[in-house]
Amino acid sequence: MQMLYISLALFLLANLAVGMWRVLRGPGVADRMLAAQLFGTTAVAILLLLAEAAKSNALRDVALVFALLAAVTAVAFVKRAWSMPEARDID
Amino acid sequence: MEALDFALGLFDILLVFLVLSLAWLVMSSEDLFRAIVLFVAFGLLMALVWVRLEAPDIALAEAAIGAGLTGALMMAALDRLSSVKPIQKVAASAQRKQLSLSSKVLPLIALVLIVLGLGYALLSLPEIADGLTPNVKENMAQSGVKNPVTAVLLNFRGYDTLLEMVVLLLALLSVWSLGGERKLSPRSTNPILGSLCRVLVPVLILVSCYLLWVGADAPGGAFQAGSVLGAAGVLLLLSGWHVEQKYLLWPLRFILILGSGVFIIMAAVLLLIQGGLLTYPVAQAGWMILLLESAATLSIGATLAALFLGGVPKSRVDQ
Amino acid sequence: MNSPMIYALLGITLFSVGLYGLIVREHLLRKILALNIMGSGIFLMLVALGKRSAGELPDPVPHAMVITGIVVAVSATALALTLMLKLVEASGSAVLHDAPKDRS
Amino acid sequence: MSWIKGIIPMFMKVLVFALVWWVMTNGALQSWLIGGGAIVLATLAAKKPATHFTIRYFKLVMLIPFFLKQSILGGVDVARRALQPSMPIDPILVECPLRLPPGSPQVFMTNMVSLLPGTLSATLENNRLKMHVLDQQSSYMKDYLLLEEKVAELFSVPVQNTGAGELL
Amino acid sequence: MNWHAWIPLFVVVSSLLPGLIIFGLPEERVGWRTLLNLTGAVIKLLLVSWMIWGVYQGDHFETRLALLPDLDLVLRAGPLSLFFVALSTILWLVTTVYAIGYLEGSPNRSRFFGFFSLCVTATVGVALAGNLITFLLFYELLTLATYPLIVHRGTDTARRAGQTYLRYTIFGGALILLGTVWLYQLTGTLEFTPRGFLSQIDPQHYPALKIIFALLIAGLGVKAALFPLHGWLPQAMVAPAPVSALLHAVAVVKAGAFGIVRVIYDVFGVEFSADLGVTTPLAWIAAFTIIYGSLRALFQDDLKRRLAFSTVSQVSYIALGVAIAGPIATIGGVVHLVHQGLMKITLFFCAGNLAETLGIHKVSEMNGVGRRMPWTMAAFTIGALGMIGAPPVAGFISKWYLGVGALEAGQDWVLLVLMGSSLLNCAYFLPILYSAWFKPTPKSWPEEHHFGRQETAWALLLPPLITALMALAAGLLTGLPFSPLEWAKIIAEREFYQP
Amino acid sequence: MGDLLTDAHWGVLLILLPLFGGLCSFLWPSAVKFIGLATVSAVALSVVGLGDQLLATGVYHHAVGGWGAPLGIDLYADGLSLFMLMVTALVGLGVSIYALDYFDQDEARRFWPLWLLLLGGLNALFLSADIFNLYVTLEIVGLAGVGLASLSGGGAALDGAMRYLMATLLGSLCYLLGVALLYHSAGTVDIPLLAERLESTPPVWAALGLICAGLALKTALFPLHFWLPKAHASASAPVSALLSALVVKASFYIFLRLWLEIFSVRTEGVDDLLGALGMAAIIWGSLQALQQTRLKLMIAYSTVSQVGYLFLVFPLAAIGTFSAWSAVAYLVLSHALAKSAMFLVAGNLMHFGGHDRIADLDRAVQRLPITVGAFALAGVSIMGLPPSGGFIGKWLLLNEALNQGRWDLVFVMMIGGVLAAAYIFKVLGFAFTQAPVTHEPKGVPAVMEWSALLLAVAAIVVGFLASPLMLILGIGETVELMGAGQ
Amino acid sequence: MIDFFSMLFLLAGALFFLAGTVGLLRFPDLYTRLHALTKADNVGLGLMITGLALQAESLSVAGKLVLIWGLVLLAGASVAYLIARGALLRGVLPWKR
Repeated sequence: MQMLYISLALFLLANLAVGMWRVLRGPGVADRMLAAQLFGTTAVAILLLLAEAAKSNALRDVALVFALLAAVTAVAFVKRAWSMPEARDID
Repeated sequence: MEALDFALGLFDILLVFLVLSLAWLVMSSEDLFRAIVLFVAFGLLMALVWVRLEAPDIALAEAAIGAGLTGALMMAALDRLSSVKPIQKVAASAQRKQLSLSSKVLPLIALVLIVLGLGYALLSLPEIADGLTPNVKENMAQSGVKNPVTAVLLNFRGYDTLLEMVVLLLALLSVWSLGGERKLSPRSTNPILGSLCRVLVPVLILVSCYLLWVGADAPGGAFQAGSVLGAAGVLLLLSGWHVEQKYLLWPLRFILILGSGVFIIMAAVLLLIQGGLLTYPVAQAGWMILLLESAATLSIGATLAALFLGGVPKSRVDQ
Repeated sequence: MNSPMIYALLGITLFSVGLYGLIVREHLLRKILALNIMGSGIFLMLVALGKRSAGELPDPVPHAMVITGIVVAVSATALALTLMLKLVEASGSAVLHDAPKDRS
Repeated sequence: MSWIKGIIPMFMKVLVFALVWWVMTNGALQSWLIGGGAIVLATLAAKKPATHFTIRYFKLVMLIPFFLKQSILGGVDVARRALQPSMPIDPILVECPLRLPPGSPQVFMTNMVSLLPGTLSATLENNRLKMHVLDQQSSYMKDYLLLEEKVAELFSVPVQNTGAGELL
Repeated sequence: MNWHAWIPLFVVVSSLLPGLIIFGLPEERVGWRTLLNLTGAVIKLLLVSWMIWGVYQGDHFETRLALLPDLDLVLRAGPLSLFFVALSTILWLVTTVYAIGYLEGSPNRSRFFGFFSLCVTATVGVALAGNLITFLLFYELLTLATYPLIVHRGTDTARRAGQTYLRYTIFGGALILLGTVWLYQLTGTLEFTPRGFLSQIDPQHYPALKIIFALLIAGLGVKAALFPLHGWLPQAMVAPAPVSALLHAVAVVKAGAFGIVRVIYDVFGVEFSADLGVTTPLAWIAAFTIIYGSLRALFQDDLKRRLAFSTVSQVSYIALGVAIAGPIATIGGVVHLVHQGLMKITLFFCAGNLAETLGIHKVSEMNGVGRRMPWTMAAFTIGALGMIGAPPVAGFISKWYLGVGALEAGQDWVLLVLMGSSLLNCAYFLPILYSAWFKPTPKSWPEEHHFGRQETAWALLLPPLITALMALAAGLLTGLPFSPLEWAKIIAEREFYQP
Repeated sequence: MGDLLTDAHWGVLLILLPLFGGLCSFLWPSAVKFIGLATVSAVALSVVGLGDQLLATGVYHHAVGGWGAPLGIDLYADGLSLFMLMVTALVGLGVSIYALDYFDQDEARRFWPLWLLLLGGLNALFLSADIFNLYVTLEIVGLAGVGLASLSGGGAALDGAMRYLMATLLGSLCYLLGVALLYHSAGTVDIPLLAERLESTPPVWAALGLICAGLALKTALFPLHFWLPKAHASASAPVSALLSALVVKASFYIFLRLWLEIFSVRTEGVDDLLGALGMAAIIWGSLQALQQTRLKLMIAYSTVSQVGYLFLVFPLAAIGTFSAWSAVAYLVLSHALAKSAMFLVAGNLMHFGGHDRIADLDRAVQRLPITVGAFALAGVSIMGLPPSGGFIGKWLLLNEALNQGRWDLVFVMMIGGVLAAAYIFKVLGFAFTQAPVTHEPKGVPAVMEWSALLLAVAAIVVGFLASPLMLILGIGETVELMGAGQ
Repeated sequence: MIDFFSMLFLLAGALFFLAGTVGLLRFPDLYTRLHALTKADNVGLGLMITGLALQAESLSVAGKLVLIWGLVLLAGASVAYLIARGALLRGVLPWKR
């Protein structure tokens, strides 16, 4: 099982690396933000996998905090950062 | 076992590559928002790095701050920046032209040299070094807690933490001394946001308390708890939070200084009783540390939320 | 080379990348980001090298240093951001100009 | 008897938070010293919504299988569309009247819609919900109406029959 | 309590304290200011007299305060110190009286008299300094205290003159500082010692010592107005007349000249300096300055400017006297310290009187002024004749001893210089005297003020008369025990004949 | 009673008192002035207490938490610490008194908490024997400095504060990286233990470079001074005084302390580089000061040049004598006093005339004789003219430079002094002109004039106190270390 | 047996994550990408959590996993709504075939 956890974690990390393309590409701010949200969810999964691999409760706490804080960032984005016109940053 | 190590090694290398390229992209992005989002992602991955380095305490703090609060802070700043000056992009591209080749290439060479030099220095460090691990282990029994990181933070090097609390307060004082009051934003009319906050805020508070409690025995502690509490505050501020003006004067200030204040008073009392700065009696160390941590959590949370607001808070309803 | 060392090297590279950004990039927000990246790099190095201990546990002292460091970094960042906003309000530019400007 | 009506939701909140605490602390006994205070704080922080609805907890439990099924279907649906080389999507923005009263029922409904296969709620205004639909050929409306009824049952409110016909 | 250990300090404080109090006095408290000034001056005079009497009997006056771990602040009353202290003290009293009269009704008098007192304090400190660092301390203080006096009038020319003065003196101060530190580095002491404290030094340091000598002399030469460092002095004559008197006769120029004497006598030692071969170049420079100053004076129409260049020339007699490195020439040089002071202060007082009373600033306006202001011009005449070196005025004594000393030291060329300079002195002073006394009086003066029946105010008239009389007395009564000449002889003896 | 006084934990009090005062003043804004002045006075008294204690017992040593190095943090005070604490208390007291009348109630509410916390941070810094703890104190000092620098508001102040913030954060980070390297090289952050354990290895060299660079940036050593002039010139007067007199010195103190105890034997070449930068700073700073048209900018550039003098000690101290170190300590003291006085003077002039354009200062200069007197006296010390503290420092330094045949240093010091005279008299000259330009005069409170004068007089008076001050400076082990390089 | 099921769940979860990422990259506009994010990833996480919960050493650990999932779900749905609403308000037009 250990091997599976680690391999899956690796797979998810690779997944995340691919998702970075969306952050870079945009085109809108919201698209980038979406990708960041994806990162958050993926990171929670990776953390839980690593936690299970290490039988570490602390890592689950990290995942919990992650899950909560990702929402805070997103709300901050919606409420604050997204006030500029969408056409602003088309590369 | 070999395969496992190989997979972990691959994981490490991919993670290092990702973190590094994120950092580079943050620096090279012309678009500010893109840089910020990349930075948030950078924080996320840093938390994973901490996990890989067997530093769950830091991973918790990074998860709350690096991946959460800093991003929120930056986005809020960007928002206000663009409200002052709507066309950031023009200014940015205008500056791009001014940057000559030499002003970019020379620092780049310097960068490579620094990396090489420091890398050489690192590689010439001894392979195995215990640092202070044996000293910490030896004295854990007298520290009053079971989590070595908490023992270092609140007991062995508690004086540093006292001063760090002052640093935190100073950052806020400096922000406030910049002048300008910030009115609390009006209550959001968005029902979805409202209900999200209604759920998240209590959970954040619970998690904060949990981290505070668990810090004595396992990863967690005042700083992580405070950061999560701060996140709750930020969420409340974002969703519109009505606080009466009278609470924003000295009750708020009281909470803000509670952490450093209790620390200082505790230090002074222990100086009188034990004859040493922050010298806890072994039997009482546990609850004293918990008391300090509780006060610190409240202060950290309040300070971070107030920092997010970025000015002296003012109730929306004034007379 | 073991994995802590890789992370330590990552740490100094982050430090340098941040330094590069701090020097080359002009917008203050990016300078603030650069400082944060530099800080992360240092923290990383501090902790990664703490994993060299012979025992099963990594050195907790750097961990403690870094935790306070992270909280201080965020507060300094908040201060820097607020200062930047105030500066932009006052001068209309998020770039520090070196040209002598007589603002009386 | 009205005070009991006020107590029950409070009691439920405490119960839920206690459960969360228990889960987080792995049931450590000493933790309740702080846990008690934490739960009180959390309960205080959990603000009451503007209008109160009685939740039928039994219905809530019964909703779980439905929800799980729907969300898995939704996941499968979107995964299929994403992974197929032809990428069979035909999105459209539709606006439906919500037959639920404002407040928790509408919020609950809105969030659930996003987890249904092929729909994503986008704007909730004046009792109308704007949805983004991934494939206009799919039978999203049926799921929508079914969900609406289930939510109405959960909050024990009637489905107001206002202009539902205009869509069908 | 040993009073002797404190008297030198009291001498310094006796003008410092009134000065500081005067700064705080409101402008209109004329009475208090005058009282403070005069009290200070009189107390200083009494203390100095006590010391003179004491030293004459072989007493030892020395104040020693720790400045640095191995370096003290030393104020010591030796014959040479007292010689200069006595001059400044007496002339301060006289000049104060004159200044009170001169500045009556003009603005910023508190400031003026405050700095005036500080200036004297610094001068007395320079005189009493018992080692080089103490000397340096007061020497720099003198610079700082004089600057406000030079720019006192606040006009653009005054400020420019002040800046020139500072440029020269700060630079000079830096040179002295460098020389002093270096010297301290080589010897580990800076204590003024008769016949110098360097003769035991390792010969390998001789080149360094030469440079140190050059540094010190150059630094002092700025204030002593040695060519080519004299440029500030003629410009500084824009200052009010009492200041010019102070600069030229009492404080600044004298401090420089006195410093040269100190360095050659008590740091290097005359014989050692001569062995080192540094005195001859100094003598040449001094000689050149004498001629050059006289020549420049010849072509000045502005009276004070002419007097200023005359100072450039006259002060170099002092340097010349000590640089000749013989006992008799030494007497001539040292005694000229006092003689030149008495004569030059007289001349500046008179020039001031002319300017204040009649508005005369130029030589060409002086026709017949002797009949309008006979007393003033009488004093002026005594001063001028003294400068020329005509007996029986004091200047004659100086020149006599210088000439004889030069012959004795085998430096015959000095006689030529002396003669040439005297001739030039005649050339620029005699025409003034001629036109003042013998040319017809013009119908009106440029800007005439009337002072009742006197030719001018008492406070303005008395000081030049007193100083002129003193200059005369110094020439006539050379044999009296406390005459300048006698003291100069004591000083020279100490340098040359004591073991 | 005597025992009580010598046994009391003055060192700890010096840290806790101002921090507590800072918190109180934040909590009770209406009483800030009272709390502030009381705290600063109490701190000054505690410094006296600590001095008394040190004279009796040698060094002060306190293991925080009872753990002791390497696990815990040690507080440590010797002559050098005491000296710096004294400088801080003196300047702090002067500036505090000045600030009583300078700030209106609203500004005072913001000023005092920041200043008291800054004071606490400075004291903690001077008392620390732990390089990580020093980092934390540096952060306190830096952030408080930024807060103070931005206090006066307005574009220029914000611009200056921003530069300062960037510089101080960057400096801290470099320092921290150095600390990290040292910790991992020696397994401790305690200074005495580091001194025992460190060897000349690449990581130690890297740490030396980073720490030096970071601290040089914070100390504004040329060419890393770019942030200083604007930051110091645009802040309000008492703040400029504190920043120039104390904050810059704090990082220099760490520099000095680490150099003395950790790096001294491992540094061929670095010391000459520092010396060269110091020389460049003197010349460049003075020339810049000479060109400024604004008084405060001129004073700020003067700080750049005066900082240069401090760094001349490093090439000289390679051979290691007490007099070189005491020279630099003396320069720190006299510059702190003189420079704070100068900035306060600038504050008075601006208060009076509303501007600080040097060319138009004449009327203000004439109407404020006490203020101008203060400027002149402070100037004497800055120029290094006798009799003043600056002169003694310069004398000792020159002496040492000549002793080692460092003519380059001698030459630069001479030039620096002359240039300093040039820019100071550029201002002083106005005291004597009849000004055609009139200002709308606003009366300057006597407290503001006299506190500036007192600081300036102190800068002169310390010129006569060399012996007792050297005695203080010589307390403790540092002396041995100072002489040990021989 | 448990291992087998949890492995199944985990692999399925990973597949959904992959689908989510592919969707994020391939889908043509913001709204469609939101679909991918809210549904595929949440289901992926849910499946993974189920797989891990099967392995959990105690009920409370499983409970914590479920709690995390619940929070992610709630946040995901709410954030998706907020973003979609924001985009509509700012006039971002949906892509049409």
